[in-house]
Amino acid sequence: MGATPRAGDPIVTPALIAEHGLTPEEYDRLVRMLGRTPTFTELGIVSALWSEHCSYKHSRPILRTLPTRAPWVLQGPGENAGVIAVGGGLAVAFKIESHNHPSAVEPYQGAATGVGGILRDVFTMGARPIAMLNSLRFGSLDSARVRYLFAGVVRGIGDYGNCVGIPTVAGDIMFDPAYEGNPLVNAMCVGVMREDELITAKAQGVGNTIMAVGARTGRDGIHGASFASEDLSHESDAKRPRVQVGDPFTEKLLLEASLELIRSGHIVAIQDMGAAGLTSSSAEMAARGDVGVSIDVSRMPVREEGMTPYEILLSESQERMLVVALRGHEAAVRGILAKWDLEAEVIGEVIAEPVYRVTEGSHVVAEFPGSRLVTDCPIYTPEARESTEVQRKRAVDVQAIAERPEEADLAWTLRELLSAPTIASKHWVYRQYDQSVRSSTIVGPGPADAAVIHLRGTRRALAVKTDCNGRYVYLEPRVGGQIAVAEAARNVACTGARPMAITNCLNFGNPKRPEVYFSFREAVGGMGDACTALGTPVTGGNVSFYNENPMGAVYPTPTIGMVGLIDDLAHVTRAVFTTPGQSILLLGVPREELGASEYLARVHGIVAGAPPRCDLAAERRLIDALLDAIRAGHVASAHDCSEGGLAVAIAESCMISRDAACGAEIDLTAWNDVSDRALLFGETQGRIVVSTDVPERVLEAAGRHGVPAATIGVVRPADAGLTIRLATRRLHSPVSALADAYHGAIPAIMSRVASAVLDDDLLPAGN
Amino acid sequence: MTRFRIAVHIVPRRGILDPQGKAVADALHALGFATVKDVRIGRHIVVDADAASPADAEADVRAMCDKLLANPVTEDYEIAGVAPL
Amino acid sequence: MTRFRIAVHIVPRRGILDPQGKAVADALHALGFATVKDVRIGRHIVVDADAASPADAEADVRAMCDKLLANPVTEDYEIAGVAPL
Amino acid sequence: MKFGIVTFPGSNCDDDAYLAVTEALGATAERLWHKDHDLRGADVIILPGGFSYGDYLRSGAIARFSPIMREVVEHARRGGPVLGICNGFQILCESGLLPGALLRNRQLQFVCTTVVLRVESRDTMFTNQYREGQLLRIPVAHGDGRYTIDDSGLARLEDAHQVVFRYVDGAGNASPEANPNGSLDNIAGIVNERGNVMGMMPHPERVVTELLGGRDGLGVFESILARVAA
Ligand SMILES: Nc1ncnc2c1ncn2[C@@H]1O[C@H](COP(=O)(O)OP(=O)(O)O)[C@@H](O)[C@H]1O
Ligand SMILES: [Mg+2]
Repeated sequence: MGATPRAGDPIVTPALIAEHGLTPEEYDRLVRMLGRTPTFTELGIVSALWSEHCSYKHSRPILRTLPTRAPWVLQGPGENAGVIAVGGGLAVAFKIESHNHPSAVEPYQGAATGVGGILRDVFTMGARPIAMLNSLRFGSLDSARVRYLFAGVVRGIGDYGNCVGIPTVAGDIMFDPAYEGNPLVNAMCVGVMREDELITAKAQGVGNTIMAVGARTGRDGIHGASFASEDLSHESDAKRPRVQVGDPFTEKLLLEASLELIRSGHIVAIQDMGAAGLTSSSAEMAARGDVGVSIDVSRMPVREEGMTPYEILLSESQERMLVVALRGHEAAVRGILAKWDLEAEVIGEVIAEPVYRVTEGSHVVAEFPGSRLVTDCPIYTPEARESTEVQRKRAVDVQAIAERPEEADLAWTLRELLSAPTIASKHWVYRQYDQSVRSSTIVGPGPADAAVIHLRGTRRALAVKTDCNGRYVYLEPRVGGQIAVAEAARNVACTGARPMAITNCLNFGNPKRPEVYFSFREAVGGMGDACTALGTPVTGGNVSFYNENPMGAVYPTPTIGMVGLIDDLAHVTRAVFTTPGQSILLLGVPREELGASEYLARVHGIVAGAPPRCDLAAERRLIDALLDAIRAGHVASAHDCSEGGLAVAIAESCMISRDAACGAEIDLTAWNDVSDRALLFGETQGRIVVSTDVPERVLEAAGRHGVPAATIGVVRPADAGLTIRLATRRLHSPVSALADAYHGAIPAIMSRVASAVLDDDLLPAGN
Repeated sequence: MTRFRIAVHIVPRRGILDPQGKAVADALHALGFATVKDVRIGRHIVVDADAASPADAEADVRAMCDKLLANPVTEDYEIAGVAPL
Repeated sequence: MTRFRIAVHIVPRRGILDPQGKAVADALHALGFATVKDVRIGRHIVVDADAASPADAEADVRAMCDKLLANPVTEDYEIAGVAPL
Repeated sequence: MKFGIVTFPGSNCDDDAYLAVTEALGATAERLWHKDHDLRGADVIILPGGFSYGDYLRSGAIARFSPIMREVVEHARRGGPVLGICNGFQILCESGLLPGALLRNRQLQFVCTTVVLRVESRDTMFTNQYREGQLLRIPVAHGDGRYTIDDSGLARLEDAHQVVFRYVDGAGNASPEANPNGSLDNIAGIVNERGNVMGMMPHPERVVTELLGGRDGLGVFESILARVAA
């Protein structure tokens, strides 16, 4: 019984084992599980399934601590995507995923296939994708290589989503030298379905048929999962053929065919062949259903001749699905796929015997007992220790940092911040994304703190946004993790939505380094604190370790993807001032918090100090108060304070919409106990700038919830400019100068990039 | 210095998916061109440039391919011709 | 029947703006390739097809070009090579 | 009277067109499949936006050979109305129902933004509900939208008043800055000589309710309804 070696396959040697990324202990574990030496095919399978990417071996115990339940959660972590109920029998599936490593090597295809993968995760749940988001981190745009990566990633995201026909509506982007060489590319997809259309990826029913559906399998991307589980080094360059090419056209057909298939009743389960391809999809489906499976790789439709079982099992060719069809319904499945000009082939069946078996014709090339292949993978809890360098940086007294001479003109500093690529308008990015296809985008990227998507046929809408300030997480991981969630929640609340649930993408360095593991543990803890406090459970996510190179690790970046629900279309609120004469209010209070700010990074080139405090109970009260006021119809605009602080938030509300700009007259003299620059540019949390016709009603709502609030000024026509009065100084700027700084910064930088203007199939790899 | 016209072919690397070629092959079949077995689509780039000799011209264009014209991750290139103008 | 590999160049017709060619020329200049005078970018299509003779193979591919591969409003094509496989 | 909306492999604005016609306009519509051989009694054909066949090779080049296109061409020859939006416009040019071609945007990037269109001619079955010179705010979303035609072709279009929409700035001027893709003479939409086939790059079907940012696109569908039902 059991698998026997296949003629022509390499012999399993210690060197081969090491090449597959297995430690000697892990190899011993494998031999014990099998009771014999593994075949080459088995080694490949285990190497993929026990890779960090598939097994979560360094993260699982920590992830278990996250809150995942709420009455509206229909599907928590563990499936292809999380699902929540949004009322009226409708459900929303959503998930975020990273494609950092592939994008570092080949930005266009890396980002495009990232979008493709996350789309499949959502439609395999039975949901029709209705919106895409993306969260990106790059090094400084001063570097030509970074501009090349940025341009390629944006184009790749756009081309894929545009072609499939899903609007890309929101996201967030930050630039910091910490991401140099290790860009982060996280893509999120949101889909909608009726609750009864929910389907999972659980193999069921002995005798049912396993079918491969969609594109043919080629030699591309073999070992992508283990690739994502290593540091980027010079050797990674030699691994380039692992990069896969996306085909959004086939994806669109696969999307339609899959939804038709799911609704047809001919199948019991469906799963994307994503990382580690056929191997992980089949093994995970079997483990979830607690059944055995038998797969014959010689029946797999392939693109190239002479592919070995090893290659077929580990290929990461895109746009493929694994389906469990009801026995006897195979022809019906084929018929649906054929309608969409796609193939479906029978490759195996669900069996009673508790084994995971792979054959090539009649030759067994791999066989594992039960679901132990998935459940028996090793779990590690590495040592955790905070970096002393971080402790030192956090302790820096940032108030002691002297002002630069130019700062005598506060408007100079404000413009400097508005033109910082992290803060500046991302219009250059999202004009390359189709934002309005599907005719459901009520608010696209730009004019509000989150995007708002209509749930067709209802009075409801979703608000969605991604967020994470990695600088905060770097300097104080627990607080940074809390803030990431709190900010995302504030952002959806500013559009009139109740924050419902999150998905998350944990981008970290090498977990075997104590300081990385420490930041991971703490940041996830902080994220959990905030999710509990704000009532937004975690429904899924993704872990991406090894985002580092010999120069160092990225900032720990636990990106949050938040979904909020707007009960009535009348509540949809934007961030822009619209009507001169309206009052401007600040909910929340400024504090002396300059640490970890964009101000320090941009104006002084310093990353230091403690990040702002995060009072989660206060955040919850703030959101409640704001939603009360919005639902009562009292709020004309709402915009939260994030990077760049209060002054940037006010300036943005004046001119995010360039063709409908306003001015403002602001008086902050009441806060004379806070230093000028902390008052203007400090990033104290829990603050929202609101414009309203009825300030007393908004103050009342704030008071009811115990939220400090004050009237700070009035909206003026654009030609009045922006004026902010402080105790002893005054900031004044024409609005057009602020708008030029904010809207012009990224286009000016990117117009210098040759690669930014090249055709999509013409992307150069040079610098 | 002489002016040369150098033609370069940039083609998807073998083994890498060529969705465009596949779509065109399918379309040709649908149009009745049943004898078509495979289609691969790449770029045809014509560079006019000054150089001291054909060999120099070719070397220059190779450098351009390495730096910009071809994507080494997914594409191969070949110099298809060098001719004085 | 023999299998042939036929290469076709599809090029933007002279007089039609080729922003891609221009962008690449600019990028090459920016990279220091000062000798570059002009760049034109078209498609390089390789068709593998069965035919009784090289002449037949070429005639088939011309028909494909007329019907699908080239847009007569904006593009010209030329058969760059026919070789048995 | 009935609209017929064609779905090609890769169409992705077919639902939007269907909803615009049925919900916003309140008319009847039928979905048509690219492999179909008849128009199911549709009086007006809409070729929607999207990426038919992935826009591989050239936008619209492969879709024009779909079985349904034979019927669409016949319908157009009989004087039946055909509206091509975005990818639909590209298909109409590739199939020869409209003159010219749509090439890669001049700036070589996909562009999604709301543009201002000037109605150049209200004397068509697609624009009779607008005012001459009216300015419309309608989104574009395309990578290949640069309209091109040779000089004599352009002269013929102008002489016969076949240019229906131009990209203009807020003041109504057809400036280079207002041109999102480098189209010749800021051309955003044209009709054929006979006036029954129109192609336009912007997406009128995306702006048919206030919720989605205005109703400026509805006039295209209302115009067809007014003409065909009359
Ligand atoms: N990568 C992106 N894709 C699409 N939209 C983006 C992207 N990055 C930023 N945006 C949009 O730009 C606007 C400003 O984003 P951001 O600066 O992150 O706002 P905030 O500071 O309020 O979180 C938002 O509407 C956001 O959705
Ligand atoms: Mg915000």
